[in-house]
Amino acid sequence: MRLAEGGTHIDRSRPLSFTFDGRAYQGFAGDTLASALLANDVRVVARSFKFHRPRGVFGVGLEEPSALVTIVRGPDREPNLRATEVQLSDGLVACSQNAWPSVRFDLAAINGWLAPLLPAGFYHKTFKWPRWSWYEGAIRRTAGLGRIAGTADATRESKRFHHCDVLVIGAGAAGRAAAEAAAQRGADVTLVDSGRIATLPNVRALPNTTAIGCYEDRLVAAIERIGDRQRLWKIRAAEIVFATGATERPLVFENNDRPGVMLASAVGAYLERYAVVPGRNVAFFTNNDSVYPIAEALRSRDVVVSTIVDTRRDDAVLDSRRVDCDVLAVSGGFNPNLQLFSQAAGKLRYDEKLAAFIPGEAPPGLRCVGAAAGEIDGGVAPRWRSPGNPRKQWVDLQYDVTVADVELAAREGFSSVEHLKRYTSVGMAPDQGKTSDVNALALLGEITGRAIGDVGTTTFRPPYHPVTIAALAGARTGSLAQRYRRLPVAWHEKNGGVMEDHSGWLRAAFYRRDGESEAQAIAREVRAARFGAALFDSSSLGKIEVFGRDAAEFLNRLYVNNVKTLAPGRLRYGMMLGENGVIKDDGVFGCLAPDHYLVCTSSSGARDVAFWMEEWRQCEWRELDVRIVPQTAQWATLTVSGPKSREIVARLGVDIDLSAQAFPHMHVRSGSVALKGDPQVRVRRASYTGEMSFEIDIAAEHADLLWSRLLELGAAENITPLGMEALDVLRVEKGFLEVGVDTDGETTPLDVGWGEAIAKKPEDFLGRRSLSRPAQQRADRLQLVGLQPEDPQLFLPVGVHAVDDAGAPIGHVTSSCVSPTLNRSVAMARIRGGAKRSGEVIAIDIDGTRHRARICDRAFYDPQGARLNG
Amino acid sequence: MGIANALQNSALGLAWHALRGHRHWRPFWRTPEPRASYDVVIVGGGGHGLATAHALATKHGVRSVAVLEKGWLGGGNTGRNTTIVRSNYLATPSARFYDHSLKVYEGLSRALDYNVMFIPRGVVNLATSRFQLRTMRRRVEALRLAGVDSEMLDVEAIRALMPRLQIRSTAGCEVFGGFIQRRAGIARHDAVAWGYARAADRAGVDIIQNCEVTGFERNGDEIRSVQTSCGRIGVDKVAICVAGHSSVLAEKLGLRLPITSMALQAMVSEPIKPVLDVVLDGGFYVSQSDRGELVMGGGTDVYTSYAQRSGLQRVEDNMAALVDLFPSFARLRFMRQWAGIIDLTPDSSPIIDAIGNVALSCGWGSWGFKAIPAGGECLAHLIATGKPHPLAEAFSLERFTTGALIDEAGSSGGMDDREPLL
Amino acid sequence: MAELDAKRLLTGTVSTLQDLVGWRPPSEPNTSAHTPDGLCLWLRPDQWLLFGGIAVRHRGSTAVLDVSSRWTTFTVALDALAAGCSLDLRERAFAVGRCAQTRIEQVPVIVHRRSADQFDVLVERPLAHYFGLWLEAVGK
Amino acid sequence: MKRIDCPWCGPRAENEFTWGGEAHIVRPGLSCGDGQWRDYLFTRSNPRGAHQERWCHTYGCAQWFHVARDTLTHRIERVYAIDEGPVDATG
Repeated sequence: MRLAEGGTHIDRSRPLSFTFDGRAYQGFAGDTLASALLANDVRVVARSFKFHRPRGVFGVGLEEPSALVTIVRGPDREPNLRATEVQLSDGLVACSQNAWPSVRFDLAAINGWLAPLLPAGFYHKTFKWPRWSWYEGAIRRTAGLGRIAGTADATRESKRFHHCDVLVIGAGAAGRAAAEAAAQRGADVTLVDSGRIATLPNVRALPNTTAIGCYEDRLVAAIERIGDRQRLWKIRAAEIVFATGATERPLVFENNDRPGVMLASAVGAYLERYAVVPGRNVAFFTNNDSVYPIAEALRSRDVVVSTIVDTRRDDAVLDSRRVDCDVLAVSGGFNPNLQLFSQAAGKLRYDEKLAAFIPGEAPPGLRCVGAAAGEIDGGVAPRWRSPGNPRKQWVDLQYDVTVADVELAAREGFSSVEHLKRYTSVGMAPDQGKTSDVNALALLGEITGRAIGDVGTTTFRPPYHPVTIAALAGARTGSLAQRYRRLPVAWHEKNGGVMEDHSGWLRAAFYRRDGESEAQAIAREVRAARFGAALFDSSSLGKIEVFGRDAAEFLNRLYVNNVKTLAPGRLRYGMMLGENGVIKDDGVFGCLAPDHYLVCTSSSGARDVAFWMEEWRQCEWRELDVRIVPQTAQWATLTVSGPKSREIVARLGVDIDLSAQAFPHMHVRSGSVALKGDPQVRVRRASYTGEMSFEIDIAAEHADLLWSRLLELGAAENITPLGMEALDVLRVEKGFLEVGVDTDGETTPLDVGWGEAIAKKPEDFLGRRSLSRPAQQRADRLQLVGLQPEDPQLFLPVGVHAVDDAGAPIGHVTSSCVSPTLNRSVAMARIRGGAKRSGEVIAIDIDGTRHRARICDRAFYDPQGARLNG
Repeated sequence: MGIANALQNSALGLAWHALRGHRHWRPFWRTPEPRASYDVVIVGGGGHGLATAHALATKHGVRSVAVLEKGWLGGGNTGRNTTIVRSNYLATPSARFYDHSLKVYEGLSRALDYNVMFIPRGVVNLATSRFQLRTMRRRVEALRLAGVDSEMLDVEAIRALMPRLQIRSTAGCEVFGGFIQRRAGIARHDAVAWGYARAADRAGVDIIQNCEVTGFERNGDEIRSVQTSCGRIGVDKVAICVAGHSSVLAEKLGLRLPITSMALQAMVSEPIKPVLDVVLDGGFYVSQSDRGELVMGGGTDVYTSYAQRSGLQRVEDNMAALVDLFPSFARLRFMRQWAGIIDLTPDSSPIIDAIGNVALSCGWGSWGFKAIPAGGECLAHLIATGKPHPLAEAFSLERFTTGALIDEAGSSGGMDDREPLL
Repeated sequence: MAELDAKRLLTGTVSTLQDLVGWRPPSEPNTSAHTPDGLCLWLRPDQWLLFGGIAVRHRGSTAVLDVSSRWTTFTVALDALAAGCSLDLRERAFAVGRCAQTRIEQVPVIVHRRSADQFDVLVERPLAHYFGLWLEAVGK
Repeated sequence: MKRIDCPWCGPRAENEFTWGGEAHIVRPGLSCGDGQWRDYLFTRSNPRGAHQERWCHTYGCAQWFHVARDTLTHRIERVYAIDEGPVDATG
């Protein structure tokens, strides 16, 4: 009921209406859902986790173990909220959870009657026959607490980094004093509190903000509540003051979980803040002095306080005496809130006088003040259990753990506090044992005859209080969930390009045209490259510039190839290995000048290779005069490929002689192009399609212009944009390998036919030593070969395996296509000892059926490479 | 008490005990004083150590066995992992090994007379690009030929398995397909340790908790005794099953290993009614426990660490991944996080080998829980017969010298790579 | 966004670059300096970013490269920046004129403090679209 | 999240850095034996305690440097230049 006057937190001039389980109620601005429900004499608000026992409001803050509700907002619902943390708002819709048909009458309460059969860990002792899965479904459905919405929550939560000299957690008297003192020292102080904060001079106050985690080097995560949204603060402080107060613990006795049984401090707080008394006749049950002022306050407001049972006095009479009351306010003493302090590696020690854990040794920059430091009026007479049925005495209200469960755990040998926790699940509930942990381990100590200090406490784990997943995800949802790189040419997306993730870049898989299937589109693009001209955006190609007197020596240590013989203006295809001998990346590299080289890498390898080059330069080869500048993002790369490519590029007006004689295959030239501002271009005659190709590097800002220009200039030849899928077909026809596709984490250059080339190189290079290990020399390794199915139209899906007569796998297909050019199915495969098996016919297993295929050379199309030179 | 023993773990037993107020349950394991010596001393009271002891006692008749645990049973990675049990590994030796383990899991509750709550929910991996889809097919085919169940899934099948999964996100991220191992699932991690401990204890194994190994005494190449916080214990053979602390024990033995210890973060949400019926695996993995919590993990803190400290970055990354996959989980609450110290090998495959009279089981990284039964059997076989178990031949130390690595980086759950700026 | 402004990357040592371009780039890490050719940010002990269009050239391992297209520049207010940037942005720690390379969410960035509340944030072009979306999202 | 004191940029958040593994491992020449090569590639001291390692300020100045760090407490005892040799393991 609500008293006529008073209430420091409520504004009686602003009544609010809300509903709980469909019934309409009234409250005031400033109320929590809990205070408003109590004001309306709603006593049963929830059902317990396991036994579905009726539960009411038990506490007043984040420690609340019982009154878990679901808040409904249109289609969206937020389950498992403590009624004590929900600020009342007009039109708030709350409902109970984990109860059917209703919280007042819940069929699952049958579990209560079955309680004797459901002790801690009962499910481990049965449900073994015939198998657990026969029972699991049903048990699963009865477990869990609330339900979540079926629909997405579109809103994004925000985050905020913050730095300060001193962070004070908790704005009680001690916290405010600490903050004021620090501010007077001239420190930059931030003060956070879950509730309201009265302003202090020169102190940054963050009200409605709960510190949830204390991480390394004094990083504190805190959640600010803004209406029904949350903001994650990541606060880095030079010094942290824990003024986190203390939480009252209940006394353990029969039916101590009944609605109406509440923490005495909560009863006091409801009276003071909300002028709410949870009943008409209040009795107290305590083992310390903290309840007497509360009783006084109640009496002074004409509330009947029928009795105060103080275990230090009346223990004897407990069993005999009957006390009439509708509220039983209990106090079993106080636990300093040291969860955050402990997360920050602060040590705890047990204090006999307080019968609680208090701060021990503190890491540098951390300290506790006030109740958190153990500054609590003592006089506690510990009392961990009561006479009577242990199965009816609750230790952990949230997960329904009773004294009997703790006894059973001890009896079965789970005498470590961590075992107790895991066996009975005490302290494992969302409240993480705020009201139960000390009671549980004290009880365990009592049962196993150990001092509480020796039993020790379990580690406290973040978060101190549960946080919505949305708050932790922050902005990284929806369009920000995946961080893709974008090509400099915007044309693709607007012109049918089907953009897909290719190693972190959004690239066109193919370009869709009306009435065309995907396969038709790909075939069309392939034909354009083979017989006309194709235009390809290869801007994601890694481009790393290497400068310096020792550039050649440096690269010669990285590549399996001989770099030193490369003349200015020339390109070479090369491979790099990890020190384990496995192929790391491949691509062309060029000599622009004796002290200036260009390294091209795969799109996926670009950053990794540059990083790896720097590591060797800085850490191992400091004597070399060389500098590395990755320029992938600076240079767009547009590739014109196909027999008609030269004439089209010629029309661009580049000041480079494009003739075959002046500019042959595998050469690189620089110049400028006749576009606005005569931008510089770097042209490479390298080819991944097997046709004559011109790879044109141009500053990315000009890429759009160059792309559309090339489309115009090639209109007559029907120049065709080329997608990744068509490119894949083209390179498979040529038998060009793709690192990571035709190779994996075990493939060495010896496995792809580079043995002789390597033998020619005199010097060491990264990974070379690994190649001479026995396993890398074996003849039966998976070696990359070409494969032609005897049925020319039979497509060999990538991943299908070759098998021997016994059906054992001897390799697998790595790349494959039905070549539109050759009008037959061709593939690359890694086959055991494949290098020496050319011409052999092997069996390919596709979904259990065997198909014959012949091992052959990888270069299916234009093996001599005549078309490259053009 | 005869009845009490006869009726230990069964519904009937439960009822019998209920009538007597559950006052007659026996301890799961004795708490014996260590003897002067044992045939085999196993260092490490986690799943692997306990399963090894159990196999030695029950399969090889070695009764003089002690398990030394410096803390409490199952307190390491056995009690900290995300409980996924699967055998969908790429390399055939791995697939065979883990599949044997999975087969044991299927009957483990009955074998141990203790319900470890293994439930074959099915483990699903998603392909979010054509490239991944092709790579996946290779794995599925290899598994099929190795006799391990696994099948490709198209988008419709995936939608049916996970109605809440977002197939195509606004960012252009798209699910192209995936694959499932239907026999794979989850189990209750603590129960596996307790079940093995209980069975091993009943088979005569001495389980000694709060007993830390401080050193070894050798005679020539042989270890003759183990020095512990509970005194000196003579041994014929020693087994090391200490996961993330393998290098620390090895150092006491004068060995150096190809192992790096790192912290793996795991986390759970508040319990809710069922929302996810399969296990989703990959770089980020999530399943729903029987209690209703979403159990999640993904990404290792990539540097040597023995500190079981929680970090914030992984939580932010993983929760972002979760909301991208399941937008309707956004208002659900993150409840608890913790970390375990994992022992990573260069090829993400384990080491089961012996040096002199020391048997070594390590390199279990983030994938050790699923391997407990097979790991225990293979190590016990090695200890008892002196020969590697056929299922574990590939997992020798020698492979790091010969280069015959078994690269499972792709299917082990792996590490995340931090992309360089440069 | 001011993409078309010419930018140059300078690599070398303070003295070799002085020989090449005629002035000394700032040697103090994470600071900027106004040079005869424009504002110059320290990026690495051997790399600087120049907001200016001097000639591209190189001499051995000392070089001037065109990076006009490499980075896209955003102007970002303190509050928006603090939503994703873990740097200590208090003025005493990060005064006007200071610069730093760091990350915002998953995006590598160069941050330069132009005024008490105004920052230049440079993002490599392929990620500029993503960063723009992020900025929009945190602006709300 | 830890903070690491970059010799050039000062204290920065852990997620700006990349760990480069154990420091002061000498790369043997081509003529070394398989065992020596194995030790170089794979064998690590992986200590529970004092550890000397390489870090790179990847998202910052991209410079590599040495760190002497306790792997149990994560406390950084010392940050030193990439061209400095090993420090006495006792820190």
